[in-house]
Amino acid sequence: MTLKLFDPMLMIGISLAIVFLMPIWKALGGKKLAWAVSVLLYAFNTLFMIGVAYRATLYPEGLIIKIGGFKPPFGIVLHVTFWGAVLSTFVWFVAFLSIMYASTRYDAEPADVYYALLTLLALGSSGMFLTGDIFNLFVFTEITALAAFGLSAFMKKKGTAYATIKYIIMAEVASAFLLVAIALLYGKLGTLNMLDAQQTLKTVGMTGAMVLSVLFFLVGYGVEAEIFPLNLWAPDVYKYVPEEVIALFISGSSKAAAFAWLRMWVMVFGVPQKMLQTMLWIGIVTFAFAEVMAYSQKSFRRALGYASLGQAGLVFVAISLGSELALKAAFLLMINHILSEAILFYIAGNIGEDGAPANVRIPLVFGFLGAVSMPPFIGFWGKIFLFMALAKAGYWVMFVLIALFSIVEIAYMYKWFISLYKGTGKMDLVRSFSPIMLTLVSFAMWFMPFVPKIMDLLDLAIKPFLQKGVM
Amino acid sequence: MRLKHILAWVFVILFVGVVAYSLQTEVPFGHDLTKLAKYYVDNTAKETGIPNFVTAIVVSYRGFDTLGEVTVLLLATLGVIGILPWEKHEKVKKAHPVLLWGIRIVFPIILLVGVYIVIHGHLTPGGGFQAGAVIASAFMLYMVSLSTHLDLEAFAFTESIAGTGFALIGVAGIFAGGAFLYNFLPKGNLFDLFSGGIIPIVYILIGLKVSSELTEVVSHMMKGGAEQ
Amino acid sequence: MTVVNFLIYVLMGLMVVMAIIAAETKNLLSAAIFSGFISLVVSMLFVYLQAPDVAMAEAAIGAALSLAIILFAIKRTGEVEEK
Amino acid sequence: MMFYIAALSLIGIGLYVVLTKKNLVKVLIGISIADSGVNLLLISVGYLKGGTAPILEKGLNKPMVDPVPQALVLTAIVIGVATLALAMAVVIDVKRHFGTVELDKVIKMMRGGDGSDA
Repeated sequence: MTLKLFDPMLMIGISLAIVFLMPIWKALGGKKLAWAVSVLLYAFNTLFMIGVAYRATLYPEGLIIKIGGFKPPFGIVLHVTFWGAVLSTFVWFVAFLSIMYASTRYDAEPADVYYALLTLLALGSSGMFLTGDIFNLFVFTEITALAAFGLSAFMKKKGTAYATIKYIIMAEVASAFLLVAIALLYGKLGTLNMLDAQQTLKTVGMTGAMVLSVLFFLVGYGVEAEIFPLNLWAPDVYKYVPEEVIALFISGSSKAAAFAWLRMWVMVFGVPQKMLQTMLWIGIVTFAFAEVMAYSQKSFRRALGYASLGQAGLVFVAISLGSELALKAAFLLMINHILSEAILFYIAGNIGEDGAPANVRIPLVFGFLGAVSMPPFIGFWGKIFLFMALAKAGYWVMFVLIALFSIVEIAYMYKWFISLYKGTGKMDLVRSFSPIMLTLVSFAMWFMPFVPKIMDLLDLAIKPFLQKGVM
Repeated sequence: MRLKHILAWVFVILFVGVVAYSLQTEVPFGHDLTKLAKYYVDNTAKETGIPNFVTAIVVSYRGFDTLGEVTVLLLATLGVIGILPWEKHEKVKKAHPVLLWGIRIVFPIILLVGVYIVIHGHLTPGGGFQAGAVIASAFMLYMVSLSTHLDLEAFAFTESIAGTGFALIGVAGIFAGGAFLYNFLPKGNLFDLFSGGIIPIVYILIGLKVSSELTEVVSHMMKGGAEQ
Repeated sequence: MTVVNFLIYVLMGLMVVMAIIAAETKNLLSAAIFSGFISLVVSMLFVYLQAPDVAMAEAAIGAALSLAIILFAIKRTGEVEEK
Repeated sequence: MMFYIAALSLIGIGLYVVLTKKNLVKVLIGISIADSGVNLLLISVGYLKGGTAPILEKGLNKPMVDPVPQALVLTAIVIGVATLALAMAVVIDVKRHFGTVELDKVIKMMRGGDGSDA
């Protein structure tokens, strides 16, 4: 009975009300109150989403929340699976860390607007993880995208303006493609509900219009999921935009777009075999391109940006493969990517005259280990699962290519690690809270596959897929 | 014409041809209603109690989308305020008397039209968005012709109250009927002005929110961030 | 083909021609005005396609407000495209 | 059919502008044209031959066109103007920093070591 209280709509409604009231918070207590309200909200939402994730495990096909009380497919529904809820928890957690970190940032003015944008970015990506309606997914994509544009241009510097306008143009074209894809899908299937579309598509089959629709969905989500060649905006954004925002981009908009692609590709379209090869190659090219580019970078943040694209490519390969092992790999790689890159970006923002800060060396080591998917990081299991999945499906060429470029990744990461480890700088005590917290979480995560009871978590994430093809 | 242009045209023509062909063969223009549309056409009047089905879908069946949409507008406002902050207030120029009198006559009429559109949003074409845009354009006309500034804080508060009202009506639905945005008010008679439960209320809130947000956006586009 | 149908086809042709002119002209001001006209024609087509709600929204938002926003931006960034 | 072609042509021309033009304002005008095209496409998909507007009238009982795409397009139009405004604000910011809105010049300035971590 009490579990019923963990209604994700409650979280979304309350968060929206609090964001809408931002001018009032500011009038009442200045930007301090705006900050405090946001911190409380993020902490509350993180805990709340853990509850939602637990509740979602009780439903084999995922928890379906009707909005407005209309039965699907006629009303909008939220379709909460364990996977989506876990990623959404991470978004709010990283948002919490980011806003703690941002409390020492005095150049972000007007501050209440900054906090509102951070909240809406987290909320938008959270909605993308939870919704079960294709057009609603589009609306949340736009919320996420606009919040990302606003945050990305917020510092009003030369670099941010330049990086943001490229991002905006690409994302806008992508959103036009998304709408065309929705028009094709709606015209053909006559529904916007994901579960219903999945069922209808089984009777219709992958006709020409549906193939076009898949391609346009790929373009639409590819920009934010950072798929080559739609990811060319990303390195500049990752270089110029403040690190706490980047941490939120990685855990929020980029993962949400990848998850949206997962929902469309695996759940709605059911991994169409005739397009599988193409998708895999797109992922491999993304990975290879990113690693080669990262190798030749002179700025650490740009290198990290490209490394992050590489990770996105791996996740894309895993999702597109769409088998049980591959999806497990995708789940682990996503979490690994969120944790490790966020740690590294938090630290990269504090590299000053004396080099990297010396008081956060342990998080630094952890971040680098995570970035190359080495133990003790769950990405290690993710990569193992991915290799197993590729071998099982018989894609040996891709197996070798991924292994090869992983070595490239280890090579340049090692180079950066050596030069950063020598640093003698110092990180603000308040700021170092964020990477340390993430390190603790990632250390705890490492034990996940060792403890049988917790290992089930991975199965829980995959179970709805095995039973009903639902993500 | 350079090669790039020719390639771009070829790409565009291919795009148009392929998509138009597959659409026409699989979803011919003027085709029968889809499953969703049939349901809405048959049941909307019964389930929501209002005759304008588009409004019913926008506010009731897909009300959550609309909440997201006003959030998108809020984001545009926040982004524009963040990127083009409004720092100094310029001196107000004295407007030409013709403009002064013209705007005094036109401004209330446009406002009235906007109010009419939003109040009848559930009966006739139009509603919160259209009215919001009309009202915002009235304010824009006011600012452009008198080259003056409006008190943006008042707009920010209106928008904030209206948005919060929308979200809280949604949350109230969870407790009243077990679903977000559940229509918990009596639906009244079809075609009456006071009918449709929460739908007219929500649409008026949307109208307030959209109009104040668009006004804020436009005024920041006009003057914001000018002095740096 | 009835008169209305004929007029609709003429409107659509006009719309595409205006789009091409907007794409190729060097003067941003006229490109913006043409894009406003396109929105207006599209809203007329919406009326033909039995979508009065959308027609109102497109005319008020797409034609008027978008155009205003583009014009304010052009006023602040310069009128002529260089290449 | 003609409606599909017209709508897709608008999208195509918008894409052409994005692909070939360097002026940022022009590119955004192109995107706004493409947005109009997308809206027209969605409405055309929901059209029913001989249907009336989806608004019930007393004593009138004729088939109606599909109301769903109309609701979607209402949302899409508002989202379009929101993104356009935000994008234009960023373009104004670009103008303030670089003194130009030609993308190739801006890129050249950034590459020229001018915009290190400024």
